[in-house]
Amino acid sequence: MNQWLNDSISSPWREKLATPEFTHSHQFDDNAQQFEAASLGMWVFLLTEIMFFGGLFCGYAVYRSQYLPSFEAGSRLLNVGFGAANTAVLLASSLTMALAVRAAQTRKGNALMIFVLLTMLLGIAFLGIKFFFEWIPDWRDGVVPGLHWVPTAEVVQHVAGRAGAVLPRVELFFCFYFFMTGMHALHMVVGLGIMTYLLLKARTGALTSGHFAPVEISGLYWHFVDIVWIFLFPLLYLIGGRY
Amino acid sequence: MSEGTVPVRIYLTIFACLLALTALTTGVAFIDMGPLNTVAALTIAVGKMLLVILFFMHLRHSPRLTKVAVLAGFFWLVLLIGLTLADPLTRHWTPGPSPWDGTTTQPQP
Amino acid sequence: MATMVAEPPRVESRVNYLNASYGVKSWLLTTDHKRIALLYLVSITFFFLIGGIAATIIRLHLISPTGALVEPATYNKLFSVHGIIMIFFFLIPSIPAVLGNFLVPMMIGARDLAFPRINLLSWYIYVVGGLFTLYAILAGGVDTGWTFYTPYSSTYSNTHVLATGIGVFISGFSSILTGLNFIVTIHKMRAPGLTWFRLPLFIWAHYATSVIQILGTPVVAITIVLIALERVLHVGVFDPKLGGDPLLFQHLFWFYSHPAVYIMVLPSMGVVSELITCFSRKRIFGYEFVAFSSVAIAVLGFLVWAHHMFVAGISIYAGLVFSILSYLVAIPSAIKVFNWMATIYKGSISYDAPMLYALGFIGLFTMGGLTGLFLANLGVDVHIHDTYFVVAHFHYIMVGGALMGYLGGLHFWWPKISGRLYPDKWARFAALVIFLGFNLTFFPQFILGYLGMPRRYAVYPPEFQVLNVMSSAGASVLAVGYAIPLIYFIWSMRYGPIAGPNPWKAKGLEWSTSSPPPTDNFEQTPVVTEEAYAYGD
Amino acid sequence: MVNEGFSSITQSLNGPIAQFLKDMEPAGFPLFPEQASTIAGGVDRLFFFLVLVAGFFSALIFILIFIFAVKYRRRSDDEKPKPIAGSHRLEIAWSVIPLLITFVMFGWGATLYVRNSRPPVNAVEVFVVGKQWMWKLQHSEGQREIDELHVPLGRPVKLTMTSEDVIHDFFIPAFRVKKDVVPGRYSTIWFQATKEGRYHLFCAQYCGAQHSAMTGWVYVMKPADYEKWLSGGGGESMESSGEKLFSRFGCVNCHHADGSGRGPSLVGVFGKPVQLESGETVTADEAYVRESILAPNAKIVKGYPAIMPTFQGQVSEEQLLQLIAYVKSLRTAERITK
Repeated sequence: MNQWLNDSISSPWREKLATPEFTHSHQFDDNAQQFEAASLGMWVFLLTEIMFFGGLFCGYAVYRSQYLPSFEAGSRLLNVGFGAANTAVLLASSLTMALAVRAAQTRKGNALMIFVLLTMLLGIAFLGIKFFFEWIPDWRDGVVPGLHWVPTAEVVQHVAGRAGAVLPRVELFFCFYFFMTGMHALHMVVGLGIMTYLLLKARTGALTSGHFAPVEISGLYWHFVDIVWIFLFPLLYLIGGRY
Repeated sequence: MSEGTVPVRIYLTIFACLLALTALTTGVAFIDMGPLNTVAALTIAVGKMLLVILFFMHLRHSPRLTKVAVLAGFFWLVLLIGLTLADPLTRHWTPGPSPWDGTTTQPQP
Repeated sequence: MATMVAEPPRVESRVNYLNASYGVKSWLLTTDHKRIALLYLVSITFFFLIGGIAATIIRLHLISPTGALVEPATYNKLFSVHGIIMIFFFLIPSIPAVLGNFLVPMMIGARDLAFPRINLLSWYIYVVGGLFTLYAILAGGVDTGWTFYTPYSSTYSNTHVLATGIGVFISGFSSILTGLNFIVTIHKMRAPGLTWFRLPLFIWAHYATSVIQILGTPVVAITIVLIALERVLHVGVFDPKLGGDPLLFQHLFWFYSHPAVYIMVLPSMGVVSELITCFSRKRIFGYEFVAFSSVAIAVLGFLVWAHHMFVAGISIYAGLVFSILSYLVAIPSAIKVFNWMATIYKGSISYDAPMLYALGFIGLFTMGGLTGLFLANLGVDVHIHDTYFVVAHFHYIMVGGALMGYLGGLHFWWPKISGRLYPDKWARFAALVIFLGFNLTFFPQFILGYLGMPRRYAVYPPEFQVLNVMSSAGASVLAVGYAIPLIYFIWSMRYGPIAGPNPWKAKGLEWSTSSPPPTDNFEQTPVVTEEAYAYGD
Repeated sequence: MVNEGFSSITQSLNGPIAQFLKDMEPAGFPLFPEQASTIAGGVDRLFFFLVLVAGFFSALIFILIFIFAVKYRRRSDDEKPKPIAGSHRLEIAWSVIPLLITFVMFGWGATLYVRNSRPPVNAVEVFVVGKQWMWKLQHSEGQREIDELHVPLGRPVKLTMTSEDVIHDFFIPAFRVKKDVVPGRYSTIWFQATKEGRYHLFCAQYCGAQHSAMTGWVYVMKPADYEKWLSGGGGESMESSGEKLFSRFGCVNCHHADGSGRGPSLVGVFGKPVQLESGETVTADEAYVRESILAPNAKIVKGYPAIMPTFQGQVSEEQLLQLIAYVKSLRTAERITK
């Protein structure tokens, strides 16, 4: 078991990480150990995040299984076009993030800054589409539970037209829609903060001197947020039956 | 991570796959397949997730420990959702009377 | 004691983590895991006092069937405060954040945890969470019980549920970060030669605990967020009027809160394994079994939560599944107890105070665990659910188990932490008082429970009075028992005799360095060449 | 079968043990609860079995600690006991034996649980509504009570319970029955009293400020006395209250007995499967009738339009129960007037 769990960074990387420009923190023995610890730490944190969103997914699964028609009716009120477009935007930001990590690994300072900036812009684009093209129209339709739940006549008619759908349970769907997309957007905002930090740090050249762990683990976080959306998109927008 | 950096070409290919899968899952949602719609949507989502985890997050080249950790995370997620659903999905199930049940109760109509 | 007070013993002049720097700032901005452990020690002792005061008033109140002291509404706030403080702000951080923080790096031969600044952050998060909860208490209290059951907490209670919820939510992240730090540290920072099967069992126990902390805590965090949203926005996630299901809350809550019991008791088991081996001078019997039983408890502990809901209206099918899973988790606990017994068999047992706590732990935990079998039983649980039987059972686990282990560990490592010895006679006396007071407090509650006295009752039928008075009498003995160590620990910091690096002649890396240890723990990185607990050599 | 065997062994023990415990009690200081229902004996038998097992292992551990503590105490400071690494055989023994014992416990408990969760069909029906902080009960014959429950001796009684606000819990220690009373749904318990007398009724789920005052008494009466008590209250039966509500809320305008109305006929529906528009089939139980009144569109009967308005907020929990009692009584067509 020792052997099995202890396979770690292979020697080419170990050499690359042993750069003179960066000195590891006092508790570590070398740069490679620090890198491994940082990476494992982020993965463990992401496990926590999985379970955090997991609670919401669990609630969603329970209510969807009980109130399928209402959840399908709610789902069909969402705009699948914007959902799909946003998925593409977020996937693109993941690509630029991956390229940013690569730029840090290959010590290309300018490329790093450009890709981080692109990632941020795509992230902002995602939030913009979400806010202006989805949440604001939702507000106009009066389908924001708690804050503004006065569904318009069309919404009511749509719900009534779906066999088995009931307005209060469609409200429950929208509760989960806003909690899940809201919590996701909150994580995006945090991600943008991290990107800003990377950008400032990258200007000093600290991230392209061999110690690219901050970029790598920020990337892990960003990709995780992307993965959450990869599941939110079909669960919220698609499986209501668009046919 | 053993081969050093991943070539840009691979990142671009993965991105193209992800976009194609997004188009596919959106398209499939417009075809009536009954319960299979849900299955298809989730299968494609899992596929996309695997692409992101394995390539963008470099899990393919990560230490075995990281892979174990990721598996553990999904295992626990399945536990949470699966065991919770075990209750609401079976609330209408009443066990039938069994031969050793004695005579104090009668079967339900 | 009087003779010792006469002359404070000579202070060792060597630089250690305590005298490396001075001033409030050197403590509040420290990243040294040992100093952070002491910050935690002070803060959890403070919260223990608050929780203890609440418990004292509760027991005094229950002397009379009509309630001797307070209004029922106040009583409800008291037991809520007692539960919330004791669980979230004392028991969960107790061993991991104090002893674990101090010892995990030392036991594996590391200079510090992997992320020292995150470690300090986790303490600040804990303090902020604690302040929110204190605010809620001072502003008028909260009356939902520590379980926050909906729809009472989300709709009907008009007390400070929100502030308390925020406090618990925040403090959860402290627990997550501690667990994260431990996992990374144990994986990545072990000294050369320290393979997995040479690790002290304390480390195995903390590893298992950390797994629960990082995978369970976020679920209760999001659940509390849902309650807060429901309270503020009046949406109906758990409100039946909108189709919400109050039982979903219970599922999500117990998904964390049942394993949370193992966050409290697993580290305690780790401590007991250290104490038993040291004070009987024997290596542990069946090392692999004790080690893996910790992991098994952590994993199986996640599969049993709905045994808290057998009468709540879950499906019969789910009841059957969760009942049999609950029985499975009994097995690793039994394995541990039997292995400890086999360890002291033919040992050379000495009765220093820590060993008394360890033996007390084994006895009380056994009783707590065995009464758990009653509650996992579908047939009997229907009657004893939500009665004093449950109260007695979980106090046997949490106080008889977790707290005894914490005190045992504190006595064992106090010489390492402070560099001083405490008066052993007083310590043994206190251990005895606590053991007797504990049993007098909680054993009558088993009988009360089977008689049918429901928990959380401010007034009760008069025929239950005798047993309640016995319980209250025990509680006062228990309170005295807890006060004694507090006094002699404080006394020993100044007047205690110098301990030396290894007063118990114990094995383990933490005893190979000086007491108190230097800031970097070891003069040079130790190299491990032997199994854990090599007492025979 | 195994459980039957256990039961018969312990049955012979249960009576004497319970009796002995009762005899031992000082006045006004009970140590063991009254056994006053057919369920109680079974639960106590299992309880005694568990006490036996738990007692045996507790005693084993305590005695071993004591013996070891004395026998292997440190006699000199340089003692070096011989290390023992472990024994797989012992480990297997003390894992498998407890596992087998717990399986017995599980099987026995599960049998009781399943058996006790199935009410007999001929039970006396009582309906319970919990609210902060009182129990409102109504017998199907119409007699109402608050915080008191009168039941006949020797006849099974089934309670159908719901809550107006938070979760409560209906707990009668002497009968060994307990169940959470959850808002928005119906939970049931049943029992058959075996001893005349007055027994505690508790709310066992924390429900707010006066939780500990949400208590009451259960009176077990001779069947004849019970009949007399029932007829004493006057009032109308739940069915006829429900019938009146049925016309007051205008249900009768659409739900004609012969099926000619805009809504489906309710005659002979209760307890039978219902075909839904969505293709599913559900059983028309209490929960279904309740949902159909409060959220009519959730389950549309096949062949009928979704035109029924919701009655959420207009009909109280008690009225719902009365309507259900009425729908239940509609076995044949002549019950519906108009």
